[in-house]
Amino acid sequence: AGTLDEITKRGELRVAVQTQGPPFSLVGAAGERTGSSVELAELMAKEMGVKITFLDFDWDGLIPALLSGKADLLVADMTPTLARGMKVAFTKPYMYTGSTVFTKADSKFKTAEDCKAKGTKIAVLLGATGEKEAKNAFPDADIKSYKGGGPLLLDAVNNGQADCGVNDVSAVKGQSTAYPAGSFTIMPDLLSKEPLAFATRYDEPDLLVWMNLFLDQVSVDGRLQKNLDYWVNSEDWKKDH
Amino acid sequence: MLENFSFRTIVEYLPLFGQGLVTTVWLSVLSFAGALAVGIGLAAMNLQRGRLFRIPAKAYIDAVRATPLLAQLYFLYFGLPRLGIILPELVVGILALSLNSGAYVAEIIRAGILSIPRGQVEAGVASGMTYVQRMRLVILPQAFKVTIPPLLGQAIVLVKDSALLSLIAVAELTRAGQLLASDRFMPAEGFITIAAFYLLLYYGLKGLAALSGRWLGLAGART
Amino acid sequence: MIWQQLQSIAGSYPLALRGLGMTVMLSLISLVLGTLIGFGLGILRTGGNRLISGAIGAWVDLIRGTPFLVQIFLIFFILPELGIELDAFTAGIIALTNLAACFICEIVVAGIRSVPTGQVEAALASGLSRWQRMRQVVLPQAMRIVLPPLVGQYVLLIKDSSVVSAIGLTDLTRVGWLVVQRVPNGLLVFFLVGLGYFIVCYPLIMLARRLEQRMGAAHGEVQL
Amino acid sequence: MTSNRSKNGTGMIEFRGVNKWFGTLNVLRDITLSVEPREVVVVCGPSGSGKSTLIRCINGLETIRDGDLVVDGQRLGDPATNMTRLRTEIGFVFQSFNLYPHKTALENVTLAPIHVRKIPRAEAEKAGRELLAKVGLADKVNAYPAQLSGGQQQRVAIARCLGMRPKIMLFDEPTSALDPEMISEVLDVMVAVAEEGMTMMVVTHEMGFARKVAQRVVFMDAGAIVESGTPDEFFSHPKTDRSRAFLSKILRH
Amino acid sequence: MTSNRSKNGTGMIEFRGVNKWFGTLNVLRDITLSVEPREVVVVCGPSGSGKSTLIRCINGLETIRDGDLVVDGQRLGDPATNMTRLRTEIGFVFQSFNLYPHKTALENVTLAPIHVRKIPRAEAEKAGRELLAKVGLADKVNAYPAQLSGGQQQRVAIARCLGMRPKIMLFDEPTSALDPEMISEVLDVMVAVAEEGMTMMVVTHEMGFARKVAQRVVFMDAGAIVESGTPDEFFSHPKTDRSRAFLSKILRH
Ligand SMILES: Nc1ncnc2c1ncn2[C@@H]1O[C@H](COP(=O)(O)OP(=O)(O)OP(=O)(O)O)[C@@H](O)[C@H]1O
Ligand SMILES: Nc1ncnc2c1ncn2[C@@H]1O[C@H](COP(=O)(O)OP(=O)(O)OP(=O)(O)O)[C@@H](O)[C@H]1O
Ligand SMILES: [Mg+2]
Ligand SMILES: [Mg+2]
Repeated sequence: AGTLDEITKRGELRVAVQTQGPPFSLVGAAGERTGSSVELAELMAKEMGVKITFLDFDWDGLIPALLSGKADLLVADMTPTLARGMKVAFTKPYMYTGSTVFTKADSKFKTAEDCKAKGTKIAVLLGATGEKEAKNAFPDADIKSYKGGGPLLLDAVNNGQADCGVNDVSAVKGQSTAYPAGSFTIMPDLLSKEPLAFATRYDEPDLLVWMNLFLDQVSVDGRLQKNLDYWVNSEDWKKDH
Repeated sequence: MLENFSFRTIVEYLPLFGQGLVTTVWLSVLSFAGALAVGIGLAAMNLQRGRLFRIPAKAYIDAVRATPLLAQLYFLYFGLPRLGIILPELVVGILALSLNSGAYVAEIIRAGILSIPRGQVEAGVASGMTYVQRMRLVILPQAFKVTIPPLLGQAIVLVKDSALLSLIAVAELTRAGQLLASDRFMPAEGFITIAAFYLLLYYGLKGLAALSGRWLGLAGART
Repeated sequence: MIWQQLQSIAGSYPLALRGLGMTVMLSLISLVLGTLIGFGLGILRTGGNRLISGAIGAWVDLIRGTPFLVQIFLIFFILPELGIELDAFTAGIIALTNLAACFICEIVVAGIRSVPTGQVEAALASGLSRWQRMRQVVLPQAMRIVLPPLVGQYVLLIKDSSVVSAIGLTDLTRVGWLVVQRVPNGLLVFFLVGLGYFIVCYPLIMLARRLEQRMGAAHGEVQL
Repeated sequence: MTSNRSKNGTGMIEFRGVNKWFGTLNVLRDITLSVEPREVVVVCGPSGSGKSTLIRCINGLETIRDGDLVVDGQRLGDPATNMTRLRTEIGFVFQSFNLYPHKTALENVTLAPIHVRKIPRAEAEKAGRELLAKVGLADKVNAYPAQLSGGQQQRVAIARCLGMRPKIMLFDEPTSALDPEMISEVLDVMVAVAEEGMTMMVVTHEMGFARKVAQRVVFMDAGAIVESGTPDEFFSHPKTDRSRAFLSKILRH
Repeated sequence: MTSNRSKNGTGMIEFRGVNKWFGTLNVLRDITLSVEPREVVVVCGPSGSGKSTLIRCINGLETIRDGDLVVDGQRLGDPATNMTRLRTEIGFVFQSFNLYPHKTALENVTLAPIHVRKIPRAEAEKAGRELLAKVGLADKVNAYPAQLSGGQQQRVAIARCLGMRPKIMLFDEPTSALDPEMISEVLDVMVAVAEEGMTMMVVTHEMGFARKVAQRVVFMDAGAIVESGTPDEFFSHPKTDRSRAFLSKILRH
């Protein structure tokens, strides 16, 4: 029997998430778990006809949770790099985003070019693809890797601990809404274009096939676009959460 | 995770772990020196007769003991810039560890000084020594011996606590393990390796404690 | 802006209460279990058997010498490979209990060793059995030495419990992380988190101090 | 040199060629000594001569390396000997009293009878009160050790031993931690116990006590019994230089 | 009742109507006492009668509430009196020795001369060695206190006091923590010090010592001086019931 049979029998889909902040995965004021990825996962469970259980980990805990079988799949804004693909099975990308550079609005760093200066303090997220991109793009800069989610990058830049930050553009846009409008300058050009994908284990081929099928379906029938428009491409979600 | 445990990757990352270990060691050493300074100052305040010094020292010690290091670290890290003080992460980290451990060190030193029998103080008084002479010649050398083992215990705690600095972008030992987890998705390899390194440091410090105990035992015999 | 942020944080109070509840729950359960096991280990460690005593010593060293985070990971993620499947809460309790037991074991050992040998000899001379000596003579006296650091250890335990958020339990520290995503003011949020811990821990610190002061005073040492 | 009674083997306490080492230190050398039932033996000698070790061996607080030690007919170190049982037959009074500081005087006295002899609490307490009255402490029944003077503490310690109805009582310098005034109140109690016919071995330098109740004084030096005899013999005509030198020191002041 | 010398005010140590309380306990009651230069006074009395408190007041280890206490011409509690300086003139020997455990015998003796008297180290060490030789410990110069017997420790403590060349020496039960054999070696040193003409106050129950060197014995009870006189008067004809009862207890055994 495959993993899908197991999930059906169990009546429960176990999904590992990292609550790294809007727009992908967050906890609302009342403690409800929500976000773009979270809603997609809920949709998956609905299509499977089972209930969903979220397991909430730090970044450090996500992969062990999947590999040790605590979770069936992993839903986070994770870029499917080839190195990571050696360990877990990624679905096809369901959206593309990229790393962007942002600074405080009144900063002397106006363009990405300014940040190349030697000693510029650049905040990135530990282990995120932005960390790699920043190292490539700003070889002379002083790269600081933070742990604990995108909002802390914004806080670091806002407080002056870093001159600029590099992170996923959707995340930056979503998370900067917590500040008064116009607090940050988000540079228009992306450092890179990166896909986002879900992940599962290589010993669950049936689940992987099904998840790819699911992504095809929701992009064809527009449910994926609706989700992204609500969460990622606009600030509509702010009204409800 | 264990059946695919990859020693090869660990070896590949060993230089990184080495760097992390070195960073952990020297930042622990600096922080512990800071903690000693803070602790001695606080203990001195706490042993004064006047409330003027004693009450702030006690309040500080209690506040540090009752709150997690994480909160203290962030309090400094986010708080200092609001006062216009922007310091490198490493400095904030060492400061946080020093201020945190300093409170525990102060308690250890105070207990050490209070453990010296009253008769010793009286013998000093009776031979006409001043307060400073008594402290320097009679009390502190004896208190020193009593406090060495608990101080080394606190050093062990500090070394492990320094892992928290990875949160504010200090590249120490724990960070090296996390890199293995996030780049290669090999958390088991990463964590077990750092555990081994921390254990190494632990046994090092414990050996030092035993050694110092024997050394001090030789120098001044037991009472 | 601060005002707005405060309001937003205030809106999260149910979450904060849940986090506080989780912290207290985890600490309380592992504190009780850890104390019982720690006393057991401590008594065994001071008992005559070298093998048992050595094994306990090695285990205590292992736990004291490695980061708690790693211990939690091993219990939650590696034990399943040995066929022991645990949910996050149980794993957290086990890890915390084990940690507490090891530290308490050391405290108890120090307490037992502080009881003058004359006391044990007096009990021995009147024919009390090993367990009777422990229960009637040694432990009650060791308690005076043990209590203050024991309560101090509880404070450390409460603070260490935050590490279990790494395996998905929403405790007070975790709530801080969650809230900081919507209210990006680390200073304010972690100040409040610190305050939460302070409210739980401070009474215990006061208690430890009082016990310490009473230690000398109570039905004191035999005067020679 | 020791009494020839040690040969016939009917003694309550029988040392036969006992040796004991602490590491390389031979603390007891070839001890042969027999103590008859109802006999009171005083042991004296310079500090470090092995007096404490000698009497601590009798109730197994120290173990011996070779030779035989037979107490109340049971050989120590013999697997057949139940040490815990045997210890209930032997009372031991320490120099530093070693009262349980967390128990009242009465609780100190009744602890072992209740838990070891399994005597019902009410009965044990009644007996305990009587014993405390006997040592002159009827009014201190509920006092904690820290509330008692040294002499009072030592009397409680004696009552605690008597509470087990032992066949033998051992005393290790019972008065040397006491203020001069309190010494006599403890010695008085000890004299009373001796006069009731208890077998006693007493390490002490109180020569007045030795003169009054001891049948025999044993003088030790460097782990060996150097001299033994009646108090009169020993004090008036010490046979060896060492015992003479010792007596001159402790009797002079 | 106390000597009428206390009136003329030339004493080395002068108590005039001294009172002291611990909380509500009146530990010293109306003490009037004068000790002449080169006089040796023995203080005795039951435990808790205030003997230690009395002599601890003299070097300011305890402070008095009312009355005058004049030592070497300086009034204690007077702002003009430099207590630290005065203390260097007064040697104090404790019952429990209180040697510095982390210093050798020689270092114990030279510590205060070097740091308080500012005597050059070489000179202080020479003097220290001579003193240790004088108390019979020439071979223990480099031993730590833990390596010495009680009697040896107390002799080092006496040498430590002598090293400061004090005008007065105070002793608080210097032999009561010692084994009987070691008492005489310490008393011998004390006798030698007394015979060199030191002003001494000695709390002790060693009546042999009192007989030999004391000019006066002071008997205290419940914080007051009840009786004082020459040793002969005091031992042969104690005037009060209390002193008679006390003497009977400590001299009997
Ligand atoms: N546990 C021990 N380990 C090593 N040596 C010991 C031990 N106990 C006693 N000794 C040594 O054995 C010798 C005899 O000691 P013991 O206590 O029997 O002498 P003692 O005659 O009772 O002396 P005191 O009058 O001082 O009590 C001493 O030299 C002592 O240092
Ligand atoms: N620091 C103190 N606080 C309160 N009471 C004290 C203190 N020191 C001594 N006392 C009390 O004062 C009284 C006199 O004590 P002191 O030590 O002077 O007596 P002593 O004659 O030296 O007795 P001993 O022969 O036992 O040494 C005692 O009742 C004692 O309990
Ligand atoms: Mg002895
Ligand atoms: Mg006294």
